[in-house]
Amino acid sequence: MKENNIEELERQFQEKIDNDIKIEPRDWMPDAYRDTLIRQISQHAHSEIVGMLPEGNWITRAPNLRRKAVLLAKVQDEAGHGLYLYSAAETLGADREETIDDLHSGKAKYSSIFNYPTLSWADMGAIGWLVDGAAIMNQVPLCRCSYGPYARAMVRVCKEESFHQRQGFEIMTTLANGTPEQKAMAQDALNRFWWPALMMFGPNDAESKHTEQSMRWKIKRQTNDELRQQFVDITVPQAEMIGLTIPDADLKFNTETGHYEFGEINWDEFWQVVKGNGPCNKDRVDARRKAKENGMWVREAAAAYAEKRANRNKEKRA
Amino acid sequence: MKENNIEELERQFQEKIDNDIKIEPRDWMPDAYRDTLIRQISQHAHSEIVGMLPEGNWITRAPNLRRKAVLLAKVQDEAGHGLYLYSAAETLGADREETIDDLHSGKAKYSSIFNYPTLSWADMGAIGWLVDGAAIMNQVPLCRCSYGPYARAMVRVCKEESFHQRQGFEIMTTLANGTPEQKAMAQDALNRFWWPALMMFGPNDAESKHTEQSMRWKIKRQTNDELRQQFVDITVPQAEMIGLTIPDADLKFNTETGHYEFGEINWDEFWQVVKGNGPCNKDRVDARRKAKENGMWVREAAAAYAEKRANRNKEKRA
Amino acid sequence: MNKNLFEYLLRLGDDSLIIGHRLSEWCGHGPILEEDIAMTNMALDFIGQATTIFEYAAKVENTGRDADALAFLRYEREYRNVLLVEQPNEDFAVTMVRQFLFDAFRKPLYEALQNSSDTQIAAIAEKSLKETKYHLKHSSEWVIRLGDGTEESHEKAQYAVDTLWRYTDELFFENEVDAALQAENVIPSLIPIREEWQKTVTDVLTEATLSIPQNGWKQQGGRTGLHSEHLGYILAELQYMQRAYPGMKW
Amino acid sequence: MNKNLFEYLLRLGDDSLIIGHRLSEWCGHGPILEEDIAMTNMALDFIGQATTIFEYAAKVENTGRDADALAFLRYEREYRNVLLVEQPNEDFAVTMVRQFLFDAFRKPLYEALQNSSDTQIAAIAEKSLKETKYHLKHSSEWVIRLGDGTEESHEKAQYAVDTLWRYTDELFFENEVDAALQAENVIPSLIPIREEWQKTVTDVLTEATLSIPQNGWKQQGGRTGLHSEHLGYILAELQYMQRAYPGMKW
Repeated sequence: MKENNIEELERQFQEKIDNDIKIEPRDWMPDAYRDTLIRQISQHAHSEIVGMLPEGNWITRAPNLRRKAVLLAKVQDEAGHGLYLYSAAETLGADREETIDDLHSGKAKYSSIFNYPTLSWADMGAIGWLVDGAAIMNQVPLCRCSYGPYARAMVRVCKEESFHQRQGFEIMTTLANGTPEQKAMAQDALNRFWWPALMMFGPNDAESKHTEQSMRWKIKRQTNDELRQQFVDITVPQAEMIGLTIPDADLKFNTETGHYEFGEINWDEFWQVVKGNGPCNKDRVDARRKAKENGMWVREAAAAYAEKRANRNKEKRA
Repeated sequence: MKENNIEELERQFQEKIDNDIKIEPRDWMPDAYRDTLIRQISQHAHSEIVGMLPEGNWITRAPNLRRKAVLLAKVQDEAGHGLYLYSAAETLGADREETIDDLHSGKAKYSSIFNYPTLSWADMGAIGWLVDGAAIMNQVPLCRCSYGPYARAMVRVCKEESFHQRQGFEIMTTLANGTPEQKAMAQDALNRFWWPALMMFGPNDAESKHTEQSMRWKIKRQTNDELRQQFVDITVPQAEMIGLTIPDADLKFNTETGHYEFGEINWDEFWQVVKGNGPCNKDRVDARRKAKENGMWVREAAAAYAEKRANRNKEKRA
Repeated sequence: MNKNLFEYLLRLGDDSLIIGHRLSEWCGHGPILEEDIAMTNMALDFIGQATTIFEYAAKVENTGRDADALAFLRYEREYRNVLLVEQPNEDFAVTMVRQFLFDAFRKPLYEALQNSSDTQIAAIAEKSLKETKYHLKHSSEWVIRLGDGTEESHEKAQYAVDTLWRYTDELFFENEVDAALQAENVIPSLIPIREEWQKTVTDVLTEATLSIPQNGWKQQGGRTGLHSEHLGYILAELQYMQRAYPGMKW
Repeated sequence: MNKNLFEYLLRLGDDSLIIGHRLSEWCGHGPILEEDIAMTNMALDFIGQATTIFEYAAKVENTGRDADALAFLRYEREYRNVLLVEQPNEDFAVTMVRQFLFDAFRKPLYEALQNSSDTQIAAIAEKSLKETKYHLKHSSEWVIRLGDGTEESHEKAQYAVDTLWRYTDELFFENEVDAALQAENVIPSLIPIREEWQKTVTDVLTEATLSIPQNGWKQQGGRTGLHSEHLGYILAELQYMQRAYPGMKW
């Protein structure tokens, strides 16, 4: 009887999804759906927060006032995205602090791209153009994700990300049209971020274990390889337009398919970085852990004060 | 009888001093002599150690390789002077760590000049030229100080200081003969360090409470005002030689006395800095205190290891 | 050019630029995510203020230097910010107390500058006042929370007040520049502004159960370009790109 | 010019320059006065080595750039030091372990370079070897003291070893530059040098009661100019004067 009941709930659930009716926090959902979403949303939230660090690294050294302001605004947006996303995960019953502790313990992942260092100002351009570009590619379909709060968060995030992407491309354009030093800086940033950006779409479809189920649940709406191909098709002409060279000797346009064919991704590097061996994994997690530890007394003070205040108000009312 | 005995010892002691016979650690000496010397020598040691900070501030930013090396060597010499001087104080029964704690608690003083910030590369020149110059003026007579270990330490210190003084003057000469920016930098450093350098000789003789007794004991061999006048007489022509202007509208050469007359020192500033209100007093003492606190575990480890090793050797021998 | 006006604009602009720089150092390292956002937001406001102020200063100077040249290409001795704003972040208490002491000055200053006879300054003040009020509210609340929070936070907040107090007198520095501009009603007298600052600070510190340090010898120098040893390191970072790649557009 | 030789000299010179810079940051802040002196002295040795090496490199390059231009006026991507030497000081354990891991490499390297077919390099190696032996002795002794000292110092030393281990593989980085120079007997093969390094490190860490990390994925990049985020900040300070006052003599 109970068995039957769950089956029925699952059927109704899938029916809603198939009919593009959003799942909302109070609706019944399968545990696996909930868990997958929590994992995916918190991973996304962590990426926003960890993603503040490589860009934060250039705020104090931004080359002029306008770029400094734009970069500050961008990093602030990322923190904001982190907030919405943690909230979205909370609607599924995840505890924000526990989620964050999972990041610090290495249990939870975040986008591996942020384990690469930002070594020049041009990296601010490359990150905006390529990393935010790839993120949007991943996220636009999520605006139609089956889980309501996530889908709505994504609408807002995507709007801001596409703004960031344009800003990044504008930085690259300025550099590519600048002095030889600036152009070299831009090309170097492209060289370093191109392949990691392609890796942002995750393993090839054949290797991707979650894809099928996630597609059925409409948590994911396109496969890794589809999204990666879209990214390449859009980005290569942009690079050409500003006179930069994609660092891939195998890259060529296939006139029959209308797509760019590109070289083999270094999956060994990908997995090494995922496993924690990237250039900055340790620095990134240490920085976040330290922020939490050093901020402990501040959070305690805020809590203690809030309690005192509540008590005083109670006394006043009494 | 005991009274008589002490009187006799004091007579013999003063006789030695009058005959320029050095007092050595095991010799009898009046408590006041010992205390005065401990105070003076540790103050001097502290000055060397605290004096590392304003110059250390420019090591990572020294403008070329040669200047960086010379500055490192100089600061290292200062640490070395600190070491000899703490050792000289130890011959009088002072404990090095206690002495250092007195510095951190604010009980012990150090030369107030180091409470001024080093704001440009030219300050490395000004400190060498003026501060080491004034220090030498103070210290050369101490090579004939009545207390043997101090006098001998001073011989070595003075030799190195005079090297430093020449290096400092060379920096200033280079800057004064350099571009307008460099000359301005040199003049600015002179403007900022001139008066504090004059203050290094201490209060006017009329205000100086220890002078008379110290002169009788040959711990001090010239008065503050005498030394200050010597410094001015030597330094003013040096400034003129390299085309810099002493920041003193009242400065003029008295052809009758053969001395430079100079303006009124701002004694209010002097006492404020002595009292702890100089621009960097807090930073300097904090830096030294932190070095001691952060180094605690290192010293404990060294001690623990030395003990283990001693025990192991004992076991081996047994 | 009006040298006094130019000098005064550098003071305003440098205060904003340098406190913005310090706040931005927290980016990604704040004690709570919400506070990371708030500090980054304040940094952004200050960089925005600095930009507008330097743009006007560049116009007043009229020698071809633009706002970026003023922000990035002066030597240390040419910066005019108060010492308070260049003091290191140390911890969140020092950062927030520094912010509070500064905001409590900036708010009445901008209020008064709204009536400047110089319409550009009046416009800048009016535009900046809204965000300044928010900054002051935010930093006051934190000072109260930290002071009246736990024993540990109280101690840290009191240490911050005691350490930074010596730099507050300089907020009210005046010299012939001020006298000249006051005579033209470009800027207000600092006397009522100091009174309001004193009142705000007394009220907030009292509510925060923090004690107000006795007046002692006060540090100054920033307004005449004599800084602490900290500014040199700020400039090494701030100016790096402009210095290493001279004359390029970004 | 001999491009390979020039490149190799930059590696040697940059390693010395950057580790010297890091050591010099301790100046005035060491845990014991004697150690303040020792670290400053080592910094001085390294700056001295960098000077001699860059002077020779300038001669090899022969384009008019002098040693100072090489030390102070390259862009970040042109520095060739290993990542190890640019890692932050953090605490005395990290500093000394970093020093030890580097010294244990430098000693056999200089020993071998004494036999270089390039007489200048042979002379530099011979001159530097004496101080390098002293450095290695000093840093080894500290690693042992800290490892076998108190529980706290052991933990800190082990943390330092674990953290820095990932950067040690790069000490033995070789590419076509090395192959070409090895063919001319300018530089030695790194195989026996690595063996000696391994032996020294094993012996000292064992005596220090510290465990040797398992080989994992190793970091590299410095030798080809791909650094960590730390180098940019080092350069902002290191280059400040040369960048802010271009072309001046000091």
